[in-house]
Amino acid sequence: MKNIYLPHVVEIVDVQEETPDVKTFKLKFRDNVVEESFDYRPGQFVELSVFGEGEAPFCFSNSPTRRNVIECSVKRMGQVTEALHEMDTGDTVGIRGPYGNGFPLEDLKGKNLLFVAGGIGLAPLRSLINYCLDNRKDYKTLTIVNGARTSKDLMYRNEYPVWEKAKDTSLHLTVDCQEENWTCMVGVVPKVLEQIKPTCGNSVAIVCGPPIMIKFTMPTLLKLGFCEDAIITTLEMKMKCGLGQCGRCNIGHLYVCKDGPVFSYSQLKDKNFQF
Amino acid sequence: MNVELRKKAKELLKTKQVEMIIGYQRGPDGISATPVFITREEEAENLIWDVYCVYNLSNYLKDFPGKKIGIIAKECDVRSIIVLLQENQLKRDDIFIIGVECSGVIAEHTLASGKESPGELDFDEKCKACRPSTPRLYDYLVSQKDQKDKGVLPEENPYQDIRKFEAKSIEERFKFWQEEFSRCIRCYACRQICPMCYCPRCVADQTMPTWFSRAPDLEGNLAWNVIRAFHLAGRCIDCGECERACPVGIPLREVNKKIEKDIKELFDYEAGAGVDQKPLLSCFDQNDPEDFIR
Amino acid sequence: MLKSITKEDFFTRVGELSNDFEIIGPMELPLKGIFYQSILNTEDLYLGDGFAIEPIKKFFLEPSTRLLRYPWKNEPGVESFSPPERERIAIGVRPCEAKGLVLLDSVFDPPASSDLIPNSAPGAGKKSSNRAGSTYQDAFYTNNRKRTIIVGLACGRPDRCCFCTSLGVSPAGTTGMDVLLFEIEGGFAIEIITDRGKGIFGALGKELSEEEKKLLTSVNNKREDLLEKKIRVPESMDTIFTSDYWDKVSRSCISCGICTYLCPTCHCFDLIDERRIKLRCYDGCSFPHFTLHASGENPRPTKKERYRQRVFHKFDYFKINFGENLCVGCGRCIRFCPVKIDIGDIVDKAPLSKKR
Amino acid sequence: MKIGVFTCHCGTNIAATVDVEKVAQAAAEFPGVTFSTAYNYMCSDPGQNIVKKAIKEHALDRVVIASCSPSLHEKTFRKCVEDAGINPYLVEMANIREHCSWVHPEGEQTTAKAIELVRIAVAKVSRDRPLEMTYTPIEKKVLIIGGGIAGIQSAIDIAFANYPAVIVEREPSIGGRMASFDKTFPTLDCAACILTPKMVTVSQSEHVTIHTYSEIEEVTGYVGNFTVKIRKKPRSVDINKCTGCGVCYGKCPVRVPSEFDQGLGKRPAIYIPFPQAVPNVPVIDRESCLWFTEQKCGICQKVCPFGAIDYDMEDEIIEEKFGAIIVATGFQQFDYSVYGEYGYGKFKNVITGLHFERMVNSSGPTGGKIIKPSDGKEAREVVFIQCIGSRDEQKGVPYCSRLCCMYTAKHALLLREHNPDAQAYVFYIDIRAAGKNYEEFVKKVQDEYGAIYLRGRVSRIFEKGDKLIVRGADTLSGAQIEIEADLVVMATGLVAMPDAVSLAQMLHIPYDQNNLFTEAHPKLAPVETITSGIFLTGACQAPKDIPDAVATASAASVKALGLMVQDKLAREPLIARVIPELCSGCRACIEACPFSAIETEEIEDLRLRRKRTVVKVIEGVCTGCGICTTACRMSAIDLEGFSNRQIMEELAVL
Amino acid sequence: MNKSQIPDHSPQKNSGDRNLKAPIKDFEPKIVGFLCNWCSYAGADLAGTSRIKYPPNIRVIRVPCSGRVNPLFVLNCLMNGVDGVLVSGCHIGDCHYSEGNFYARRRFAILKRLLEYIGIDPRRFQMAWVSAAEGERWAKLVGELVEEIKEAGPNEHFGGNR
Repeated sequence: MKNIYLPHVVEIVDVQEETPDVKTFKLKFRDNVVEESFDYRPGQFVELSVFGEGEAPFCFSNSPTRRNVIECSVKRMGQVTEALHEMDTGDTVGIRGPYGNGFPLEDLKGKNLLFVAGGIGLAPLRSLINYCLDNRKDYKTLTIVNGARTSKDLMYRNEYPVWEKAKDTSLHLTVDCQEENWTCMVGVVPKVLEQIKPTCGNSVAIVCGPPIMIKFTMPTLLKLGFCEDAIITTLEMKMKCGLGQCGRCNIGHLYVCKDGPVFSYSQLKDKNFQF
Repeated sequence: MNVELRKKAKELLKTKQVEMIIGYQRGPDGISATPVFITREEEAENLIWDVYCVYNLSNYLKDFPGKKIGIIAKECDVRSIIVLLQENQLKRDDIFIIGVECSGVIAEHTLASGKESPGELDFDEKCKACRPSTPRLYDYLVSQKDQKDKGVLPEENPYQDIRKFEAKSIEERFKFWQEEFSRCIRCYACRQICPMCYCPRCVADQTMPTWFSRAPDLEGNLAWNVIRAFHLAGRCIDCGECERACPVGIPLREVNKKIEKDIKELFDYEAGAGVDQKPLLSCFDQNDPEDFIR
Repeated sequence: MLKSITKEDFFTRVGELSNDFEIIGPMELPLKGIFYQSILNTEDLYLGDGFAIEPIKKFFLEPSTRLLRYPWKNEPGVESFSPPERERIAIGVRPCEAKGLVLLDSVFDPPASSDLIPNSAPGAGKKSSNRAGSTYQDAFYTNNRKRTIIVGLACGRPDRCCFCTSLGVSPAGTTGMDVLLFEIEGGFAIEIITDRGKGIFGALGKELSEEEKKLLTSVNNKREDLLEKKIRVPESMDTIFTSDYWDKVSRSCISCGICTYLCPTCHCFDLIDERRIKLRCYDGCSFPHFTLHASGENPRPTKKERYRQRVFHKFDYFKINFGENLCVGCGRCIRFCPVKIDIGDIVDKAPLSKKR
Repeated sequence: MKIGVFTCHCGTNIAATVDVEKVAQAAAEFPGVTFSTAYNYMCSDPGQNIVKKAIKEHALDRVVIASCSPSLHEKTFRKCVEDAGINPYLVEMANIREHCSWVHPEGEQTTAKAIELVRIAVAKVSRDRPLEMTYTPIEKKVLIIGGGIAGIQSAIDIAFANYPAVIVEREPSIGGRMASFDKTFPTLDCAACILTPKMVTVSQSEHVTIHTYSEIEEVTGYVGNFTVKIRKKPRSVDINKCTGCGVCYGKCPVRVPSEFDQGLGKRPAIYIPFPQAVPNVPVIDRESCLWFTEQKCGICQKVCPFGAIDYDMEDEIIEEKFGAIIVATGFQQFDYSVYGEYGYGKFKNVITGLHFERMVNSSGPTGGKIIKPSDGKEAREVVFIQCIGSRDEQKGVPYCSRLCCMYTAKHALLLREHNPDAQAYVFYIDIRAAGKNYEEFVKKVQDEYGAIYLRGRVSRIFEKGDKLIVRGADTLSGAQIEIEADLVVMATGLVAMPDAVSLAQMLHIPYDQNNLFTEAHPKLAPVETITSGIFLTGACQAPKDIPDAVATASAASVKALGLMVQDKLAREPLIARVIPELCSGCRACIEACPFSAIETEEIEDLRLRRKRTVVKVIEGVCTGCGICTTACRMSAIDLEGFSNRQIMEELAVL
Repeated sequence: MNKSQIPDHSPQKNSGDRNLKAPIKDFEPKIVGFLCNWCSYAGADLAGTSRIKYPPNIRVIRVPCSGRVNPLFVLNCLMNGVDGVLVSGCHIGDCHYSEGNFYARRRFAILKRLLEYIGIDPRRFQMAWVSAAEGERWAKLVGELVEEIKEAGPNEHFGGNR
């Protein structure tokens, strides 16, 4: 029987510094056969391991539709992420996965999509946004609201011109406080949403960001007329195994690593955000 | 004396001198005593103090930072409170110590043998190294007039067993501890129940660096048990809770006592002597022994 | 199939089997208690009334399992440890523990899913499927299960912490057993349950006489009555999730790992990279760091949330996912809790309000 | 991670016993190593260029140099990699010369050890963190504790460089011991003549503030940022109003023994210690003043034309900030009453050297006459006994006080000068006259001034009539000697001030078993203390004569000025660092830190969702010893450059 | 067997052969020395500059002060099969940081007795004061240590697994 903990060996082929504490790693499989067979959906994640240091879960930040490599964005936080930040092109790491449910791509078809991202929360959404752009005919308007603490903390800045130019797509950038030379919006994400007033008809809002942002964005979206099933989010939780076994990431009876990380608001509301 | 205890507890709660009283109540088995946390006056009726009150409740003080807590404490528990005060883990003003005179508590594991009355039960080992006494620090003392003479007799030589063990050959000693530690399952009950183990993150749980193996193998277990005892040097007041909590019966007190004996011999240091005492390993004497140094 | 066998014959047979099998069984260490160990001399095998401190779980979901190694060389790489192959017989396993293994099977050895890469993830937004547990088979656990024959021992003297009957386990239950032994005068009555069991003990002993059978049945019928402790296990605990009750019952908890480590069904673990080896070690929901994020955030910051998680996992979540309680009533967590927290009592007395 | 390993042949120093190429090859296989090479002399310019080039070409981010002891070239290579754009703290050295090639014979074992040492260094470097120098601001003012010659000289030097200095002197006047001396050896300049101009200079300097009759109350802070509380004792005379006219002390009815004259003369209750005192403002001795003892008199207040007398003056505490502190607290005489056999206190005619200094001084209590205090008659036969208290482990101090030989010789000379009929006898153990013109001086005293030097100890002194019988041995002749002397002068040793220990504790500077302050290094840092920013001068560190005191004063001033001229103080970043999440606030580290470099702070604990006290390192003070790291049970305090992770990684590859 | 040749055991290797060590005859102990930077490390340097020969069994870990040596370092060494551990600092009174060796002395007095108590050969953990001037003493010390630990034999209880 296969050892489910055995990761695939991947090589770091590029490292992009997104923000002062976030780096995006582009990873390429050593084994061509694996490369061929490896498939994932936006919203899923991998357990990325630095050999000898440990593993940590990271979502795919690039779309499976444009995949030469696997991209993961990593914020410097603890032991594994610190070790990852020390790494450079040519170094090898391990990945196992993909894990989790991913975004309900089929359910989103034919809908107006509102993407609400805060900080590194843009990572899984970037995967989905680019997936939607590559399957443009399946989706209606795309509205992207991306907030960060400061302009320095905005992720994937080279994508913005592309998104802005894409058909029926709008991008709204916001930072928490006014800065010099900042021409886009100012204010926290819920405030900005109230200003933009995105359409709620035939729409799905996909929210990803820090817990505090999610907490305050949900009521705003409900107020804007989004129904509970039409708000989906991906959750962060301490995960070790990614297999629904190690027992720490559950919210009620659901395991974030296996039954999530993508949940609808109605699911979470039922669970009272029970940890 | 339970009457006096309850009366005082009610008074403290009523006058809002404390927000909570940590004490003992009769356990579900009707014999042993378990911790109880009392916030309302009427609950004070559950408070007891007798030979079954084995636990060192000072371990719970860290759970209520900033709150005014009343705590029922016997001499050994008071010494751990003193160490906690020394180490700035408590504010003296935040705690109200209801001292109880103690002449020994029973060995809890003997309850399992079906014996129940105090006469049949052995006194806990820790009490044999302690003189029946009044706590050295308290805000209110509940005296135990009626039970005074039933107390345990202190051993003449509290470190007799340690010395006996020291006299064994190195191989024998290793074999003994290898066997004992091999049973350790690393449940960390010894740590969690210890009032002195308040580190925000124990070295056993740290990963940057990993100090020793977290696997329950010989190396990991030996390192854990040695460092646990070492980190208690000059701090362990021999309340014996670690040994009592250990589910697999490792004689942890024998390690603690060894250090206790050594620091007494080497540095004339006794843990929990007073609030102003300096921590053993953060001070030194010019004339500390160094015969072991080449 | 029920047979009787003398103690002598039984131990002789075990001695023979030890040539081909590793024998695991309870062993009594004076003053320390009873421990499941690898048995080298059959005389060491303890088949009395006492219970082992640690459950048999430790031979299946080991306290630490070496999963991977990263060879120390310039080119980093990773290799898998292959699970050991030697076949084993675990003797003296109690019905509650065997049931515990069956419960663990649903986590670590679930019915094989078609593949490891879910092509059709359950759609968010839809009603999620009822079975939310793991669908991944763990090679190490599965292998340990496969290579081990379970020879159970019916309980004759449950203590005041035992409450298995409240959870549908019988002191003479056969769930998860290949063979079950009943102590009878002069030896054992031996019930062969599976073919594997038959393979090792099938040729042994003589048929039980009708009289003996009757006697055994009457003894077995009384076994359940020996249990003093009976608790009411609610269908769902959903309604008291936010109750103050959890704060109250968890106050004296010291956040140690005794209850989880000694539990035959608790299976939370940690993955640790240590000295270039990836280990899987026990972990427990009672530890404060269990859910601590690298960012410092902790969804279960106090004993209240942690103890509630333990109770809910056992008596609510697992039931939703797998239809059973994740508790077999073995009483270990009660017996060994240093502050005498009684999970049975807590579940029994839970102030369930009417369904919402 | 891309580690480069550079192995040095060091000519044949390493290559003779270690197969350097093999080491380089082995290193190439270590995890993280992407480049490994060997070169003849790595520390040479071409060698360093190899390192720099490899860093650029192979995009190395960490470097291991396998060569000699880090004490030799760690700095060299830090600079080298910094030039190539790598943080200088991402380099480690494997000492394969001193610890390997030089101490082991040629052979496989030695090469194997060299490989291991490189492996350890590679492991360590993999856990190095980039570090930056830290900078702390500097308060541009120097505190000088003690206004004796050393303190005065320091103040003058600092003022000369246009930096402010503050002298705190306990006595009512600056001047210290030297003010009470008559002449100085070996040149016989008049002490007052050379000291007074300095006192005037310092008092008139716009850069120097003098707090006399003041003491240090509390010192906190650290180099560049000391905060000092100074207690100004009540002088009872308003220093701003007083003109020093002297009317008050002329009229004061009280007479008490004068401290300045060693009790040989008397002074009033309101007095200036000596005529040249700076400031020339009297002070009221409240112990003897009738106003204070009996609430009567008040004459001085009545006669003062300027209304300067203020009986209600109280202690005043002032707080000032300083960038550096110079300790110049001087010495006291050894209290030789322990030598009962010499009869000090019992026999009026047994006096100390300082008594003699006052006596021989023409403006002193005897007007320059050397007399017997018992009857005021001139002394003719004078016995000098050296090594009183010095070199006596039983009753005194073990060290040599260094100047007693010289001042005794001076006294012998002055004796003859003041009274050509007088005869000096000197009992000595050894003559220690190591100093410019010192030996010559002693010789001159013996040859030209007829002082009789007797090598031996005095066993007993007793009175016989109005004479003192001094009984001793001349070990050179082996004869028992008895001298009928008029006067016996004890050459008392120099010992630490009685409150030296409490001052040291206040300043967090170490002191030795004799309570003398300990310098940072006896040879290479003789005026520094281990507490940076605090310097020593004069006899508080060890007995010193005037030239040495002045020399160390200037040295200490230069050290202090070295701090003053910097805008910010650059500090090595190899210091302790607290990980607040791990800290319990138990303060074991604070207790253990020899430098008081740790303090508490309150943080918001995200995990516990409440405020909590933890410790923090005062970067300017920490010296990087790492003692705190082991005092900490929870490893919440770590040491940059020798961090727990670095050391554990080193151990992991052993 | 050279233990430095890294944790490269095959995945199949189980704990059964963990005590497989070289016969004592050819036993070359591995000793770890924690040396304070200012005295002992400099003393060892002096032994080098003076070309005083001593056995190559010691691996030096440089630390700023003996007071920096965490007992966990010592335990880590012993648990990983290192045969001997030496902590060496300045003589009392010579500490560069004035007090570090006092703390070390106290700490390791306790640790040493504790390790002995649990059955670890006292020869395996030793402490010494070596000054910067004592190159010869350093060389002699290492020589003696190596001999003593050879007598004590390999530290076979631990580290076979790693």
